[in-house]
Amino acid sequence: MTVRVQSDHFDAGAELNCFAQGCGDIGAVVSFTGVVRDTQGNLREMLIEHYPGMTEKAIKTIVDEAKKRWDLADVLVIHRYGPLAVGAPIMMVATAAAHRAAAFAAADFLMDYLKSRAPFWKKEVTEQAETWVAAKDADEDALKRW
Amino acid sequence: MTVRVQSDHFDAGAELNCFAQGCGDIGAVVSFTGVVRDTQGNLREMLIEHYPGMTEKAIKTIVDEAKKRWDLADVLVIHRYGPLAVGAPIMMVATAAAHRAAAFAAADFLMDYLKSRAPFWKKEVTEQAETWVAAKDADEDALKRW
Amino acid sequence: MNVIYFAWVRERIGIPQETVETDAVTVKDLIAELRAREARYDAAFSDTTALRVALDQELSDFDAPLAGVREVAFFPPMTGG
Amino acid sequence: MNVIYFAWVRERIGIPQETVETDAVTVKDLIAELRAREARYDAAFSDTTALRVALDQELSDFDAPLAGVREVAFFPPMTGG
Repeated sequence: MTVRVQSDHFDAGAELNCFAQGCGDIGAVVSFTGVVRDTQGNLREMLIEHYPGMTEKAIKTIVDEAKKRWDLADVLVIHRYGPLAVGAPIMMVATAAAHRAAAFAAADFLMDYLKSRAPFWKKEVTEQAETWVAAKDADEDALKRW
Repeated sequence: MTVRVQSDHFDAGAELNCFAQGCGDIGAVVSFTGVVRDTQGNLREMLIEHYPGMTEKAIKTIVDEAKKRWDLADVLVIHRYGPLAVGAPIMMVATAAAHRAAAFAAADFLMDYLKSRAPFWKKEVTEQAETWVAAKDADEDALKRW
Repeated sequence: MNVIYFAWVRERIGIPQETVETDAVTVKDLIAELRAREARYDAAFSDTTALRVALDQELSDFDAPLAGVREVAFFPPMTGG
Repeated sequence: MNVIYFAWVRERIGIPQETVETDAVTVKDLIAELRAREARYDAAFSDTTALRVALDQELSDFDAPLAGVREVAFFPPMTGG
Protein backbone atom coordinates (compact mmCIF):
# COMPACT_ATOMS: atom_id res chain seq x y z
CA MET A 1 0.00 0.00 0.00
CA THR A 2 1.26 3.48 -0.88
CA VAL A 3 -0.51 6.55 0.51
CA ARG A 4 0.79 10.03 -0.27
CA VAL A 5 -0.75 13.32 0.82
CA GLN A 6 1.11 16.14 -0.86
CA SER A 7 0.84 19.63 -2.30
CA ASP A 8 3.20 18.80 -5.19
CA HIS A 9 1.97 18.02 -8.65
CA PHE A 10 2.04 14.35 -9.64
CA ASP A 11 2.26 12.61 -13.00
CA ALA A 12 -0.60 10.10 -13.19
CA GLY A 13 1.01 8.15 -16.04
CA ALA A 14 4.36 7.81 -14.30
CA GLU A 15 2.59 6.78 -11.10
CA LEU A 16 0.56 4.17 -12.96
CA ASN A 17 3.75 2.69 -14.43
CA CYS A 18 5.59 2.65 -11.09
CA PHE A 19 2.61 1.10 -9.36
CA ALA A 20 2.43 -2.62 -8.95
CA GLN A 21 5.79 -3.35 -10.58
CA GLY A 22 6.70 -6.87 -9.59
CA CYS A 23 4.19 -7.11 -6.77
CA GLY A 24 2.80 -10.58 -7.29
CA ASP A 25 -0.03 -12.04 -9.30
CA ILE A 26 -1.52 -9.12 -11.23
CA GLY A 27 -3.90 -9.48 -14.14
CA ALA A 28 -5.77 -6.18 -13.79
CA VAL A 29 -4.89 -2.62 -12.88
CA VAL A 30 -7.60 0.04 -12.52
CA SER A 31 -6.79 3.70 -11.99
CA PHE A 32 -8.91 6.74 -11.26
CA THR A 33 -7.60 10.28 -11.65
CA GLY A 34 -9.62 13.25 -10.41
CA VAL A 35 -9.02 16.51 -12.29
CA VAL A 36 -9.91 20.13 -11.38
CA ARG A 37 -12.98 21.08 -13.43
CA ASP A 38 -13.97 24.59 -14.36
CA THR A 39 -17.72 24.05 -14.33
CA GLN A 40 -18.71 27.73 -14.71
CA GLY A 41 -15.82 28.86 -16.92
CA ASN A 42 -14.49 31.33 -14.34
CA LEU A 43 -12.41 29.23 -11.93
CA ARG A 44 -9.10 30.83 -10.95
CA GLU A 45 -8.04 27.95 -8.75
CA MET A 46 -9.22 25.17 -6.48
CA LEU A 47 -7.94 25.32 -2.89
CA ILE A 48 -7.83 22.09 -0.93
CA GLU A 49 -7.56 22.12 2.83
CA HIS A 50 -6.94 18.97 4.85
CA TYR A 51 -6.39 17.76 8.41
CA PRO A 52 -2.74 16.62 8.64
CA GLY A 53 -2.44 13.48 10.69
CA MET A 54 -6.08 12.47 10.47
CA THR A 55 -5.90 12.46 6.65
CA GLU A 56 -3.24 9.75 6.52
CA LYS A 57 -5.00 7.67 9.19
CA ALA A 58 -8.39 7.95 7.51
CA ILE A 59 -6.98 6.93 4.12
CA LYS A 60 -5.16 3.95 5.62
CA THR A 61 -8.35 2.82 7.35
CA ILE A 62 -10.23 3.02 4.05
CA VAL A 63 -7.51 1.12 2.16
CA ASP A 64 -7.38 -1.57 4.87
CA GLU A 65 -11.14 -2.01 4.56
CA ALA A 66 -10.80 -2.40 0.76
CA LYS A 67 -8.08 -5.02 1.23
CA LYS A 68 -10.35 -6.93 3.61
CA ARG A 69 -13.18 -6.96 1.09
CA TRP A 70 -11.24 -7.76 -2.08
CA ASP A 71 -8.14 -9.78 -2.90
CA LEU A 72 -5.82 -6.96 -3.92
CA ALA A 73 -2.14 -7.25 -4.83
CA ASP A 74 -1.56 -3.53 -4.22
CA VAL A 75 -3.25 -0.17 -3.71
CA LEU A 76 -2.04 3.37 -4.44
CA VAL A 77 -3.66 6.58 -3.16
CA ILE A 78 -2.28 10.05 -3.87
CA HIS A 79 -4.23 13.14 -2.76
CA ARG A 80 -3.08 16.72 -3.13
CA TYR A 81 -3.85 19.77 -1.02
CA GLY A 82 -3.18 23.47 -1.46
CA PRO A 83 -3.90 25.57 -4.57
CA LEU A 84 -4.60 23.65 -7.79
CA ALA A 85 -5.03 25.01 -11.32
CA VAL A 86 -7.84 24.05 -13.71
CA GLY A 87 -6.98 20.74 -15.38
CA ALA A 88 -4.51 19.73 -12.67
CA PRO A 89 -4.77 16.25 -11.15
CA ILE A 90 -6.33 16.42 -7.66
CA MET A 91 -5.95 12.82 -6.65
CA MET A 92 -5.39 9.34 -7.93
CA VAL A 93 -6.33 5.84 -6.84
CA ALA A 94 -4.97 2.66 -8.39
CA THR A 95 -5.73 -0.96 -7.57
CA ALA A 96 -3.98 -4.10 -8.76
CA ALA A 97 -5.52 -7.56 -8.52
CA ALA A 98 -5.46 -10.96 -10.17
CA HIS A 99 -8.99 -10.35 -11.42
CA ARG A 100 -10.71 -7.44 -13.09
CA ALA A 101 -13.85 -7.38 -10.95
CA ALA A 102 -11.88 -6.92 -7.71
CA ALA A 103 -9.74 -4.13 -9.19
CA PHE A 104 -12.79 -2.24 -10.47
CA ALA A 105 -14.91 -2.66 -7.35
CA ALA A 106 -12.07 -1.71 -4.99
CA ALA A 107 -11.22 1.46 -6.96
CA ASP A 108 -14.88 2.49 -6.97
CA PHE A 109 -15.18 1.76 -3.23
CA LEU A 110 -12.00 3.72 -2.42
CA MET A 111 -13.31 6.74 -4.33
CA ASP A 112 -16.68 6.67 -2.55
CA TYR A 113 -15.01 6.54 0.85
CA LEU A 114 -12.24 9.05 0.12
CA LYS A 115 -14.89 11.51 -1.01
CA SER A 116 -16.87 11.43 2.24
CA ARG A 117 -14.53 10.02 4.90
CA ALA A 118 -11.10 11.53 4.25
CA PRO A 119 -10.75 15.01 5.79
CA PHE A 120 -10.35 17.20 2.71
CA TRP A 121 -12.33 20.33 1.90
CA LYS A 122 -12.47 21.98 -1.50
CA LYS A 123 -12.86 25.69 -2.09
CA GLU A 124 -13.47 27.21 -5.52
CA VAL A 125 -11.81 30.57 -6.11
CA THR A 126 -13.15 32.72 -8.95
CA GLU A 127 -12.54 36.39 -9.76
CA GLN A 128 -15.77 37.16 -7.92
CA ALA A 129 -15.84 34.87 -4.91
CA GLU A 130 -14.41 32.06 -2.82
CA THR A 131 -16.91 29.28 -2.22
CA TRP A 132 -16.57 26.09 -0.19
CA VAL A 133 -17.81 23.13 -2.22
CA ALA A 134 -20.82 21.62 -0.45
CA ALA A 135 -20.96 17.88 0.18
CA LYS A 136 -23.73 16.18 -1.79
CA ASP A 137 -26.31 13.89 -0.21
CA ALA A 138 -25.55 11.56 -3.12
CA ASP A 139 -21.96 11.20 -1.90
CA GLU A 140 -23.10 10.05 1.52
CA ASP A 141 -25.74 7.80 -0.06
CA ALA A 142 -23.05 6.22 -2.25
CA LEU A 143 -21.49 4.64 0.85
CA LYS A 144 -24.61 2.52 1.32
CA ARG A 145 -23.75 0.64 -1.85
CA TRP A 146 -20.95 -1.19 -0.04
CA MET B 1 -12.24 8.14 -29.67
CA THR B 2 -8.93 6.38 -30.21
CA VAL B 3 -8.86 2.67 -31.07
CA ARG B 4 -5.57 0.91 -31.72
CA VAL B 5 -5.08 -2.78 -32.48
CA GLN B 6 -1.38 -3.54 -32.52
CA SER B 7 1.26 -6.14 -31.82
CA ASP B 8 3.68 -3.51 -30.42
CA HIS B 9 4.19 -3.01 -26.73
CA PHE B 10 2.52 0.06 -25.23
CA ASP B 11 3.30 2.17 -22.19
CA ALA B 12 0.11 2.42 -20.13
CA GLY B 13 1.37 5.42 -18.16
CA ALA B 14 2.36 7.38 -21.25
CA GLU B 15 -0.97 6.51 -22.87
CA LEU B 16 -2.86 7.67 -19.78
CA ASN B 17 -1.04 11.00 -19.87
CA CYS B 18 -1.60 11.53 -23.60
CA PHE B 19 -5.25 10.61 -23.28
CA ALA B 20 -7.82 13.31 -22.83
CA GLN B 21 -5.35 16.19 -22.99
CA GLY B 22 -7.41 19.27 -23.61
CA CYS B 23 -10.53 17.44 -24.70
CA GLY B 24 -13.21 19.40 -22.89
CA ASP B 25 -14.84 19.20 -19.52
CA ILE B 26 -13.03 16.40 -17.71
CA GLY B 27 -13.25 15.77 -13.98
CA ALA B 28 -12.61 12.04 -13.96
CA VAL B 29 -10.38 9.64 -15.85
CA VAL B 30 -10.63 5.87 -15.30
CA SER B 31 -8.19 3.42 -16.84
CA PHE B 32 -8.04 -0.34 -16.96
CA THR B 33 -4.90 -2.22 -17.94
CA GLY B 34 -4.97 -5.98 -18.52
CA VAL B 35 -1.70 -7.79 -17.86
CA VAL B 36 -0.51 -11.29 -18.86
CA ARG B 37 -0.80 -13.50 -15.76
CA ASP B 38 1.17 -16.65 -15.14
CA THR B 39 -1.48 -18.50 -13.16
CA GLN B 40 0.30 -21.88 -13.03
CA GLY B 41 3.87 -20.61 -12.85
CA ASN B 42 4.89 -22.20 -16.16
CA LEU B 43 3.70 -19.77 -18.84
CA ARG B 44 6.21 -19.18 -21.63
CA GLU B 45 4.04 -16.71 -23.48
CA MET B 46 0.50 -15.71 -24.30
CA LEU B 47 -0.43 -15.73 -27.98
CA ILE B 48 -3.30 -13.52 -29.08
CA GLU B 49 -5.01 -14.09 -32.41
CA HIS B 50 -7.54 -11.65 -33.83
CA TYR B 51 -9.73 -11.02 -36.86
CA PRO B 52 -8.27 -8.01 -38.68
CA GLY B 53 -11.01 -5.76 -39.97
CA MET B 54 -13.76 -7.13 -37.78
CA THR B 55 -11.73 -6.31 -34.65
CA GLU B 56 -11.64 -2.58 -35.38
CA LYS B 57 -15.32 -2.52 -36.35
CA ALA B 58 -16.41 -4.47 -33.27
CA ILE B 59 -14.45 -2.20 -30.93
CA LYS B 60 -15.87 0.93 -32.55
CA THR B 61 -19.41 -0.44 -32.20
CA ILE B 62 -18.79 -1.12 -28.50
CA VAL B 63 -17.30 2.35 -27.93
CA ASP B 64 -20.21 3.99 -29.77
CA GLU B 65 -22.65 2.13 -27.53
CA ALA B 66 -20.75 3.34 -24.43
CA LYS B 67 -20.89 6.93 -25.71
CA LYS B 68 -24.64 6.60 -26.21
CA ARG B 69 -25.14 5.37 -22.65
CA TRP B 70 -22.83 7.78 -20.81
CA ASP B 71 -21.72 11.36 -21.29
CA LEU B 72 -18.06 10.77 -22.13
CA ALA B 73 -15.50 13.37 -23.15
CA ASP B 74 -13.21 10.73 -24.66
CA VAL B 75 -12.49 7.00 -24.88
CA LEU B 76 -9.24 5.13 -25.54
CA VAL B 77 -8.96 1.43 -26.41
CA ILE B 78 -5.65 -0.31 -27.14
CA HIS B 79 -5.57 -4.08 -27.68
CA ARG B 80 -2.50 -6.09 -28.61
CA TYR B 81 -2.19 -9.30 -30.60
CA GLY B 82 0.68 -11.68 -31.24
CA PRO B 83 3.06 -13.16 -28.64
CA LEU B 84 3.07 -11.49 -25.21
CA ALA B 85 5.41 -12.15 -22.28
CA VAL B 86 4.29 -12.65 -18.67
CA GLY B 87 3.69 -9.26 -17.06
CA ALA B 88 3.22 -7.49 -20.41
CA PRO B 89 0.20 -5.25 -20.91
CA ILE B 90 -2.42 -6.97 -23.11
CA MET B 91 -4.85 -4.14 -23.48
CA MET B 92 -5.97 -0.86 -22.02
CA VAL B 93 -9.20 1.08 -21.81
CA ALA B 94 -9.50 4.66 -20.59
CA THR B 95 -12.57 6.84 -20.22
CA ALA B 96 -12.77 10.56 -19.51
CA ALA B 97 -15.93 12.27 -18.29
CA ALA B 98 -17.11 15.25 -16.29
CA HIS B 99 -18.30 12.89 -13.57
CA ARG B 100 -16.77 9.90 -11.86
CA ALA B 101 -19.76 7.55 -12.08
CA ALA B 102 -19.89 7.79 -15.89
CA ALA B 103 -16.15 7.20 -16.26
CA PHE B 104 -16.24 4.12 -13.98
CA ALA B 105 -19.37 2.58 -15.48
CA ALA B 106 -18.24 3.12 -19.06
CA ALA B 107 -14.81 1.55 -18.44
CA ASP B 108 -16.44 -1.45 -16.77
CA PHE B 109 -18.95 -1.77 -19.64
CA LEU B 110 -16.22 -1.52 -22.29
CA MET B 111 -14.24 -4.31 -20.59
CA ASP B 112 -17.25 -6.62 -20.38
CA TYR B 113 -18.02 -6.14 -24.06
CA LEU B 114 -14.43 -6.27 -25.31
CA LYS B 115 -14.02 -9.57 -23.48
CA SER B 116 -16.93 -11.32 -25.21
CA ARG B 117 -17.66 -9.30 -28.37
CA ALA B 118 -14.31 -8.28 -29.83
CA PRO B 119 -12.77 -11.06 -31.97
CA PHE B 120 -9.65 -11.93 -29.97
CA TRP B 121 -8.58 -15.40 -28.87
CA LYS B 122 -5.95 -16.14 -26.26
CA LYS B 123 -3.67 -19.15 -26.25
CA GLU B 124 -1.42 -20.04 -23.34
CA VAL B 125 1.95 -21.53 -24.29
CA THR B 126 3.84 -23.48 -21.62
CA GLU B 127 6.84 -25.80 -21.94
CA GLN B 128 4.37 -28.70 -21.99
CA ALA B 129 1.45 -27.52 -24.08
CA GLU B 130 -0.41 -24.87 -26.05
CA THR B 131 -3.95 -24.32 -24.78
CA TRP B 132 -6.68 -22.04 -26.06
CA VAL B 133 -8.21 -20.11 -23.18
CA ALA B 134 -11.88 -21.08 -22.86
CA ALA B 135 -14.52 -18.38 -22.62
CA LYS B 136 -16.27 -18.38 -19.26
CA ASP B 137 -20.05 -18.45 -18.87
CA ALA B 138 -19.53 -15.65 -16.34
CA ASP B 139 -18.13 -13.42 -19.11
CA GLU B 140 -21.24 -13.86 -21.21
CA ASP B 141 -23.46 -13.41 -18.12
CA ALA B 142 -21.63 -10.15 -17.32
CA LEU B 143 -23.18 -8.57 -20.43
CA LYS B 144 -26.63 -8.90 -18.86
CA ARG B 145 -25.64 -6.32 -16.26
CA TRP B 146 -25.90 -3.56 -18.85
CA MET C 1 -17.47 -17.00 -50.78
CA ASN C 2 -14.48 -16.49 -48.53
CA VAL C 3 -14.57 -18.72 -45.43
CA ILE C 4 -12.20 -17.89 -42.56
CA TYR C 5 -11.31 -19.89 -39.46
CA PHE C 6 -9.80 -18.70 -36.20
CA ALA C 7 -8.19 -20.20 -33.09
CA TRP C 8 -8.82 -23.94 -32.61
CA VAL C 9 -11.25 -24.03 -35.54
CA ARG C 10 -8.37 -22.91 -37.79
CA GLU C 11 -6.04 -25.46 -36.19
CA ARG C 12 -8.52 -28.34 -36.54
CA ILE C 13 -9.34 -27.58 -40.14
CA GLY C 14 -5.69 -26.88 -40.86
CA ILE C 15 -6.04 -23.75 -42.99
CA PRO C 16 -6.80 -20.11 -42.08
CA GLN C 17 -9.15 -19.47 -44.99
CA GLU C 18 -10.45 -20.81 -48.26
CA THR C 19 -12.78 -19.93 -51.10
CA VAL C 20 -15.93 -22.06 -51.09
CA GLU C 21 -18.35 -22.39 -54.01
CA THR C 22 -21.72 -23.12 -52.48
CA ASP C 23 -25.47 -22.80 -52.93
CA ALA C 24 -26.04 -23.09 -49.19
CA VAL C 25 -29.01 -20.93 -48.17
CA THR C 26 -28.11 -20.55 -44.48
CA VAL C 27 -25.01 -20.86 -42.30
CA LYS C 28 -26.35 -24.24 -41.10
CA ASP C 29 -26.51 -25.48 -44.68
CA LEU C 30 -22.92 -24.38 -45.28
CA ILE C 31 -21.79 -26.20 -42.14
CA ALA C 32 -23.57 -29.38 -43.30
CA GLU C 33 -21.78 -29.11 -46.66
CA LEU C 34 -18.38 -28.63 -45.03
CA ARG C 35 -18.91 -31.50 -42.55
CA ALA C 36 -19.72 -33.84 -45.42
CA ARG C 37 -16.35 -33.07 -47.03
CA GLU C 38 -13.76 -34.50 -44.67
CA ALA C 39 -13.29 -35.77 -41.12
CA ARG C 40 -11.36 -32.65 -40.03
CA TYR C 41 -14.32 -30.42 -40.97
CA ASP C 42 -16.74 -32.86 -39.37
CA ALA C 43 -14.70 -32.70 -36.14
CA ALA C 44 -14.36 -28.92 -36.17
CA PHE C 45 -18.11 -28.38 -36.58
CA SER C 46 -19.34 -31.28 -34.42
CA ASP C 47 -20.53 -29.02 -31.59
CA THR C 48 -21.92 -25.74 -32.87
CA THR C 49 -22.73 -24.57 -29.35
CA ALA C 50 -18.94 -24.12 -28.99
CA LEU C 51 -18.80 -22.03 -32.18
CA ARG C 52 -19.62 -18.51 -33.25
CA VAL C 53 -20.13 -17.18 -36.76
CA ALA C 54 -19.62 -13.76 -38.33
CA LEU C 55 -21.08 -12.76 -41.69
CA ASP C 56 -19.16 -9.97 -43.42
CA GLN C 57 -17.50 -9.23 -40.07
CA GLU C 58 -20.71 -8.97 -38.05
CA LEU C 59 -21.62 -11.55 -35.40
CA SER C 60 -24.57 -13.56 -36.65
CA ASP C 61 -26.31 -16.87 -36.02
CA PHE C 62 -26.50 -20.25 -37.64
CA ASP C 63 -29.96 -19.71 -39.12
CA ALA C 64 -28.90 -16.53 -40.92
CA PRO C 65 -29.22 -16.49 -44.74
CA LEU C 66 -26.04 -16.33 -46.81
CA ALA C 67 -27.50 -14.40 -49.74
CA GLY C 68 -25.12 -11.56 -50.65
CA VAL C 69 -22.58 -12.55 -48.01
CA ARG C 70 -18.96 -12.43 -49.17
CA GLU C 71 -17.10 -13.43 -46.00
CA VAL C 72 -18.07 -16.09 -43.44
CA ALA C 73 -15.90 -16.59 -40.34
CA PHE C 74 -16.09 -19.44 -37.83
CA PHE C 75 -14.41 -19.23 -34.44
CA PRO C 76 -14.81 -20.18 -30.77
CA PRO C 77 -16.33 -17.73 -28.24
CA MET C 78 -14.05 -14.71 -27.98
CA THR C 79 -11.59 -14.23 -25.15
CA GLY C 80 -10.40 -10.66 -25.49
CA GLY C 81 -9.71 -8.16 -22.78
CA MET D 1 -7.73 20.32 25.17
CA ASN D 2 -6.75 21.31 21.64
CA VAL D 3 -9.71 22.42 19.51
CA ILE D 4 -9.18 22.66 15.73
CA TYR D 5 -11.40 24.17 13.04
CA PHE D 6 -11.38 23.51 9.31
CA ALA D 7 -12.86 25.06 6.16
CA TRP D 8 -15.73 27.50 6.76
CA VAL D 9 -15.83 26.66 10.48
CA ARG D 10 -12.25 27.95 10.71
CA GLU D 11 -13.14 31.03 8.68
CA ARG D 12 -16.23 31.87 10.76
CA ILE D 13 -14.47 31.45 14.08
CA GLY D 14 -11.43 33.23 12.71
CA ILE D 15 -8.67 30.97 14.09
CA PRO D 16 -7.41 27.53 13.02
CA GLN D 17 -7.04 26.19 16.55
CA GLU D 18 -7.00 27.03 20.21
CA THR D 19 -6.47 25.50 23.63
CA VAL D 20 -9.71 25.27 25.59
CA GLU D 21 -9.93 24.62 29.34
CA THR D 22 -13.22 22.86 29.88
CA ASP D 23 -15.10 20.44 32.10
CA ALA D 24 -17.52 19.59 29.28
CA VAL D 25 -18.58 15.95 29.50
CA THR D 26 -19.65 15.49 25.87
CA VAL D 27 -19.02 17.20 22.53
CA LYS D 28 -22.50 18.77 22.83
CA ASP D 29 -21.52 20.32 26.17
CA LEU D 30 -18.34 21.73 24.63
CA ILE D 31 -20.33 23.22 21.76
CA ALA D 32 -22.73 24.84 24.25
CA GLU D 33 -19.79 26.36 26.13
CA LEU D 34 -18.22 27.72 22.95
CA ARG D 35 -21.52 29.16 21.66
CA ALA D 36 -21.98 31.02 24.95
CA ARG D 37 -18.63 32.75 24.45
CA GLU D 38 -19.08 34.97 21.41
CA ALA D 39 -21.34 35.57 18.42
CA ARG D 40 -18.80 34.10 15.93
CA TYR D 41 -18.84 30.79 17.82
CA ASP D 42 -22.61 30.93 18.14
CA ALA D 43 -22.88 31.42 14.35
CA ALA D 44 -20.38 28.68 13.50
CA PHE D 45 -22.18 26.11 15.65
CA SER D 46 -25.76 27.21 14.98
CA ASP D 47 -26.56 24.21 12.76
CA THR D 48 -24.80 21.07 13.93
CA THR D 49 -26.38 19.01 11.13
CA ALA D 50 -23.94 20.90 8.86
CA LEU D 51 -20.99 19.94 11.08
CA ARG D 52 -18.84 16.90 11.75
CA VAL D 53 -16.58 16.25 14.72
CA ALA D 54 -13.42 14.19 15.13
CA LEU D 55 -12.01 13.17 18.54
CA ASP D 56 -8.28 12.49 18.47
CA GLN D 57 -8.50 12.28 14.66
CA GLU D 58 -11.35 9.74 14.55
CA LEU D 59 -14.79 10.70 13.24
CA SER D 60 -17.20 10.75 16.17
CA ASP D 61 -20.59 12.15 17.14
CA PHE D 62 -21.92 14.96 19.24
CA ASP D 63 -22.99 12.72 22.13
CA ALA D 64 -19.50 11.23 22.50
CA PRO D 65 -17.76 11.72 25.88
CA LEU D 66 -14.65 13.91 26.01
CA ALA D 67 -12.90 12.06 28.87
CA GLY D 68 -9.27 11.46 27.89
CA VAL D 69 -9.62 13.28 24.55
CA ARG D 70 -6.74 15.61 23.69
CA GLU D 71 -7.80 16.91 20.26
CA VAL D 72 -11.28 17.88 19.08
CA ALA D 73 -11.80 19.00 15.48
CA PHE D 74 -14.91 20.62 13.99
CA PHE D 75 -15.46 20.83 10.26
CA PRO D 76 -18.12 20.62 7.53
CA PRO D 77 -18.84 17.33 5.71
CA MET D 78 -15.75 16.33 3.78
CA THR D 79 -15.38 16.91 0.06
CA GLY D 80 -12.32 14.92 -0.92
CA GLY D 81 -11.73 12.86 -4.04
